Amino acid sequence: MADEIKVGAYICKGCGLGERLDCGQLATIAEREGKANLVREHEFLCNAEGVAMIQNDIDNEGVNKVMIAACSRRSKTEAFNFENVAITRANLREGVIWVRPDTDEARETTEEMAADYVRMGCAEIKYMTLPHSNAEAASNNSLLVAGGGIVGMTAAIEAAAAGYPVTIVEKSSQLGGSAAFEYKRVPEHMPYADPEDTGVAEMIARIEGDSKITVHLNSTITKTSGAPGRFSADISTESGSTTTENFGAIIMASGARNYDASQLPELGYGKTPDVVDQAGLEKLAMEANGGPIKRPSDGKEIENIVFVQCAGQRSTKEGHLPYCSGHCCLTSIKQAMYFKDQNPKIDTNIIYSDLRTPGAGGEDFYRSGQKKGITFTKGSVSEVTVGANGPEVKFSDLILAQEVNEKADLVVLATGQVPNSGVDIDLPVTAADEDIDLDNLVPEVKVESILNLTYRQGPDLPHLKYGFNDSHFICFPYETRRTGIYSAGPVRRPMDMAQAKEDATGAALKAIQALENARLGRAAHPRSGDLSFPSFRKEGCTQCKRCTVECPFGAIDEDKERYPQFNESRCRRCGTCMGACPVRVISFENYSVETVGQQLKAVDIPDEFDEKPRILVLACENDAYPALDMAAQNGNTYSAFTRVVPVRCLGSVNTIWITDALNSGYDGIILMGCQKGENYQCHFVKGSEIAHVRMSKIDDTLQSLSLEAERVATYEVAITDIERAPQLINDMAETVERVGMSPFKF
Amino acid sequence: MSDANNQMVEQYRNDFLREVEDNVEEGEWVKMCMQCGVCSGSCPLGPYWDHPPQELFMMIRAGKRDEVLQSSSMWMCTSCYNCIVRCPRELPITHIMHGLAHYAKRLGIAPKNQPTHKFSQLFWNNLTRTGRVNELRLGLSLYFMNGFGEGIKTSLKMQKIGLGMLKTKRLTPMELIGGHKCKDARGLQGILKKAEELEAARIPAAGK
Amino acid sequence: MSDVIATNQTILVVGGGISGVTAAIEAAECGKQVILVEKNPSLGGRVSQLYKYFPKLCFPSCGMEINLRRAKANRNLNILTMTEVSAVSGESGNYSVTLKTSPRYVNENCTACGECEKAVEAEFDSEYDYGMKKRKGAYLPFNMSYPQRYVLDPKMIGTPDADKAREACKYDAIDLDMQESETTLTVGAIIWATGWQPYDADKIQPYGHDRFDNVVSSVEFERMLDPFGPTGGKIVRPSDGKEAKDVAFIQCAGSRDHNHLRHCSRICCMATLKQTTYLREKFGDDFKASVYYIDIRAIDRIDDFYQKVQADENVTFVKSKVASITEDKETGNPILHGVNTEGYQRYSNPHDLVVLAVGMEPSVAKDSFPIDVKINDNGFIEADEANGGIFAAGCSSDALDVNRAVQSATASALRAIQVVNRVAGTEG
Amino acid sequence: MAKKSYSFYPGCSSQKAASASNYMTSVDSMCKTLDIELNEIPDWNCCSASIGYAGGGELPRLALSARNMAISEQANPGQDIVATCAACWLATKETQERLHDDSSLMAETNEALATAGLKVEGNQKIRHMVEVLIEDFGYEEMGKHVKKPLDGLKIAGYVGCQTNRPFGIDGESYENPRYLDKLVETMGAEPIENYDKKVSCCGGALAFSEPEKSQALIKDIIESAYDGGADMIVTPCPVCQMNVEVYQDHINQKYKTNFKMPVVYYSTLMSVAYGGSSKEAGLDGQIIKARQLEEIASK
Repeated sequence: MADEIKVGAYICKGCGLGERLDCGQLATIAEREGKANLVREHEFLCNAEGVAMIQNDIDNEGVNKVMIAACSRRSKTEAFNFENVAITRANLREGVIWVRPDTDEARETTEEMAADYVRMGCAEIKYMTLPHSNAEAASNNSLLVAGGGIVGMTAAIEAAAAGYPVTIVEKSSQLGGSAAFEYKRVPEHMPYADPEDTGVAEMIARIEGDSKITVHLNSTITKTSGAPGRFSADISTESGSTTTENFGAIIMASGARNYDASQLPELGYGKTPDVVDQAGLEKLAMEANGGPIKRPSDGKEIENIVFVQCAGQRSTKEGHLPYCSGHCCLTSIKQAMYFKDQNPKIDTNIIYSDLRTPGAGGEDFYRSGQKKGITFTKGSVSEVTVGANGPEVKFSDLILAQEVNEKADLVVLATGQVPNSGVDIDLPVTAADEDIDLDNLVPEVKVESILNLTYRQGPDLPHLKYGFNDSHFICFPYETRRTGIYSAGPVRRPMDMAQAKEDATGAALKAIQALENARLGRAAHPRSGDLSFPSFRKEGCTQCKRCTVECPFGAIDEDKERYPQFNESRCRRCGTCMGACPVRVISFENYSVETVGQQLKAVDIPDEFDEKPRILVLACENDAYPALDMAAQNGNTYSAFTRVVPVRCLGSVNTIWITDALNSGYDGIILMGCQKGENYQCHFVKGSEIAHVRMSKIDDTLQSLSLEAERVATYEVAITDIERAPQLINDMAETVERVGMSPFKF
Repeated sequence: MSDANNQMVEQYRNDFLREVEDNVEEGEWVKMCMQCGVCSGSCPLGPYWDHPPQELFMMIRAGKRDEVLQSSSMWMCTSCYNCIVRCPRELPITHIMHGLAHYAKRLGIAPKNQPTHKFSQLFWNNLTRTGRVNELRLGLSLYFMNGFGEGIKTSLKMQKIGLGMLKTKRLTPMELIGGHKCKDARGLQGILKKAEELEAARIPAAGK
Repeated sequence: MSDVIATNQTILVVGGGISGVTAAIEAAECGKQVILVEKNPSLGGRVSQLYKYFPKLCFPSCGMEINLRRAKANRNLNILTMTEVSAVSGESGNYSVTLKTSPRYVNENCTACGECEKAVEAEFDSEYDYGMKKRKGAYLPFNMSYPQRYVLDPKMIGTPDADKAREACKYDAIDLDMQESETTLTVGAIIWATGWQPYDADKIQPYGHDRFDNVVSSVEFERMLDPFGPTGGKIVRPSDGKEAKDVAFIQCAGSRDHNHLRHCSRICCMATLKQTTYLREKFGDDFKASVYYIDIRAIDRIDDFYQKVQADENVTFVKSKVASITEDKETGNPILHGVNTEGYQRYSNPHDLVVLAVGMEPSVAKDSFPIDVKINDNGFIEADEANGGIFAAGCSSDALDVNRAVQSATASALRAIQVVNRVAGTEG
Repeated sequence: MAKKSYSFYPGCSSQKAASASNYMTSVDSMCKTLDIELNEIPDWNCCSASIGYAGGGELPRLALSARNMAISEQANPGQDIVATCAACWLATKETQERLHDDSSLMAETNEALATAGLKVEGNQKIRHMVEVLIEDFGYEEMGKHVKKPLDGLKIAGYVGCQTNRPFGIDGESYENPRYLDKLVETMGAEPIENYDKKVSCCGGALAFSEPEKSQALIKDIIESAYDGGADMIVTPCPVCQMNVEVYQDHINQKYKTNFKMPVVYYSTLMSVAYGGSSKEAGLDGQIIKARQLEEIASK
């Protein structure tokens, strides 16, 4: 199919294009300059008849590349969705007539604008080829689950129920994780009034009875390589025996451990056995098993007990946890009920600063706790001391504004969760084996990797904050930076048991989706369904490693000869590698240095004295480009000298485009990417950031050409910058007017 | 708990809370308060409360028995019911205030010279005498509740109002002799006596 | 709609908000046949009416753009707008569903060129702006509307305006004879994602949302920040259009309250903390925010957002459920009355504007579900065996923030896939 | 409309030559027009008006209302109990609620009543006269009988507390009930819109024990009526009426105001609008004369 190229160019006259533009002229340009093999105009291209016309040319005229000059690529996408042909769109509506005033004096420049977009479309399509399906595409459909706690078990059960084989690797000698050491759980069903059975035994039974689920106890994952659809993992037992198995996708459910309460001497932990953390209380409750709970020091039946919420949490103090662990309020209420249900005469006082029992169940459970006579005191605890008859809690009651020293038989510290998130790969590699401080986290003795990935960029999932390997997407919580590997449960974010199960089920879905995508060589979010993947010209490669280092998804390894090794199904098709490559050997079939480069060249650059500058805008297709579309939709206008090229991500912008553009006489260049930094909005995580770094070095190029620095500008543009984006363009137009035309026009 | 008065209370133990639950009208609701304070902000005489309702509830849980029962606060309740209709936890606050006041009175530790305390008692005595309120007697007894001298002053102050009421036939001297009453006042008193006995049996501290 | 093919291996998703859209796309990207129905003219749901998300302060339309791209690219996904489920019968793996589609009066020919909008005069309250703004009788619900197709207000049909609209359209896209249509489909599993609605602030009588101009709800406040919204992106007082630089936020407005919603709506605390940052964004250091709260529920990792706002000395926190609001007749200032329960101080504080952090109420009333599922006292769907092949996603399952709603939706997609895979017998 | 009969609980203040006797007068004439028959509960007793609690515990106080209910059940079976006094209505309604919620209280109460040979079931509906007017007649019906519309009168509808909270009138809000305004309109007068002290407390019984504190509240109630341009205040509650009317001199002395705001009952307005004489309307019972009403009445 690729052998004989036949480009069909279609020019729409609808939506006022016919009135505003000389479409006949555009057709001629497509034919003469664009070298389109077949050119047609149509009154209303997106209607059934217009679409049928194009389909007919594909079926009967052998058209295999389609250039549609009509509205934005974001409009009428379904209508112009032809299979088995390469398609591009020249944006004459949102890109031209809607951003230009309908006046006689504007007519000429508007016409030129349209003409250029037709030229650009024809140029791009010539260099686009339809992606072939991928040779490496593999389709192992079993899942690897790291961790056999509630989260891991849930993920396994749910995935198996959908028909996918699952292997659980659990470090300890039993399934159930921390939940196995809890007496009861917070209720998950109405009326949300009483603690209920943890359900752990039930889950274990179900797993043992499920032929689709394999369990490795006392085992860890000592090596993980490959990519979605073809992961290979070494599973090693304590005894040292190792088996190697293949998987399609991975769920990281390594959970969390209890914060080390001995960090809190001021709260009496370690000074007396009668100060315990929540895990310690669960142990006592299990021992009592429904009978009276005895206090550790002397076995006395406990008559009154104080719970200290947020112990070592929500605090910026050295060694404390800066975050809230999300479950502790509910857990303390549950634990107070252990006492109240056994003997209502026992006094239970929960000292809190903000009681956090969200949702429908949460508030009902809080009310139930009050009904059972649990006392809730808004206060802040300063110290727990050891008195003659037991611990004493010093706190200030914030309601009664008084200092109190309450005697108790037992004190429970609601300490938080610390994620088992493995190695923080963003820290200097050398640090990995030493004591490290993950943003105020408790220093680790030794951080053990969970997955032991052989990835060039490190053995585990990147951390986001406080050691949790979460993604930073609100709309896409499962977007980890390692395609096909999904974290779930408290390793991803602090959470209670009910939420962890929901999270595990969601992660299982994503894992299944990842291996289904891999089977077809399809990209995952956000370029879902994209079949293209990067390839490189080995002979040209200088092994500079920029691509392997900069890939936001760790998709590229290095082979034995130190050449980049692309793992297609880890790749998200952002093109950051392509932008990184100094020798421009990396390309996608449908997106390459050429497909964009040729567009830049195709633009007609008028003679310096025509006073018709050219401003190139490279706009992120996810945010900046839609913002410009919507600006048009709302009647904002911008300079007729603008030529906008959508890019997959600013990270894919290769500086050669900039230098070429400057050399060929463009007067101004604007790069529009997404917000970078801590609250990044770049859908490829690092793309925008990397682009900004690259562009910070463009000044040298400008100087070497003795061009003014302000001719090139890089901005963070949000999809809502509907007024700002056109303004930035007009600002550049003014700048160009100020500094004058580029001398590089030929 | 017969010596409920001189009982030592350990802070933040629930002894007093339980005492309130057992002995105070609607007392079992006290534990349901979540300290939002909407009651305290809704009271028309709010500024005059030493301890507004929500604070009283916290004090009860903290075991501050004497401070609560000897407080004049709950005697400030005008029975406007603002707190009840706004309470997010559906506590019958008005009734709890009445209940606490009554319980304090019962234990004999309510503030002696608290005017509403006195008036409330006068009102009760007045109505139980004949079964119906005798407004003139009630008025006069009220004026004189702080002694004779005070009474004359107040009477003079109220004279104009009294005359107005007389003129408009909304008050009659006849009330002093006889006046309105239930025919079966005895029967009513019997009922009340029985009711008090039954309540006393339930609430040990009664009869004070 | 006749062209919709569905079998007992098809998954029906009810509701085109972020939960429904997520569930539908995630399932479709696993290769399943999915039908997504939305009762409004556009996908997007509640989040499309928000200015920013907490805690990142990023824009909902950003995620929507990606989701729309995924939807457009996916041939397994069939989207029906202005469509509601009127009846469901059958059992897990074999449901018969009746869908009712209201007339849009605009067909696929529409290019969203906007000529019809220019032609008509009739204006109606904009649902998108909670009635704070008018829109034309022929309209695109909002900038990111999908399908990107106009819609005619039924109230306009039969008026001369309707004919003007038709005449203005060059593409025969306007069909005034469109009728309500009904169709019955077979599906294997159903994901129920009908989401939430803001609790009616008028019902919280002591706060006088129905009596005082300068008392607005949190969702109305969000609309103010939209450059295309009712105030053009300015934070102003409805009464006199003056900038509102001293703003009070009242938490639990309708939540955690036996007189209104008994449950905690979870999002309101974070939403308020977020909205205090809007004030700084607009007024720099020249603003005052007062948050009246019972408990600040900035749950889990994002508690640090709360810590950040606490550190802002222009923001004060008062532990108090405001008792009542009165209006200063001269200034139009709302005056908040109540007691700070931390140490008992009374206040009567005037502010420029009051924002009621209204709670989340399930969109579908407890008694009007067309499906037979277990619903808890708060009106949310309980996960229960008895629900068969019907699974709740997002805020129809509980009061959730966007992040959790998406998790819930993704999970529900797997549960639905379990059913259809069982039916297919393919087992993966 | 056919005659309607109710079991009537007048309450202490409505008795002859008592503080709200004028209320009773106007109610009688209003009922005549609407063909309402009020069958007084024989030998009824005081309800203790949510103030007797110092002396009376929960059970004795419940017993008071229970006795009235018991007698009503005997004497006027099948009829709703109607009270004109807010406190009477509230106390009785609360008793009914409490007894139904708590079977042991019900048992104890009956044990006490038994000493006088009485038994309570508490199944008669307990209603305020205003409820009867709105629900059994409705504004339209009430309007039909208007002979002398109260043209040109501006009236502040002061609802107060106990007819409004905690039970209130069906379909009305606690913060801004509209029924008095609608009634005023129905009688041809003009209600004061957003009268913001509409549901504020007058101090109730504490007007006696805490005069200064209460009069401060009362002052605001009257002031805000003046601000709204009211000629007079109308109320459904005897305690409100008395407190707001009789202390105006004291308030004038203390606050240097010169209030002279008539305070009447809804029934006063209706009686006059229905063509009743000043006497029938109980206008002679006004300490602060409602001249405008007298004029209309004498027309």
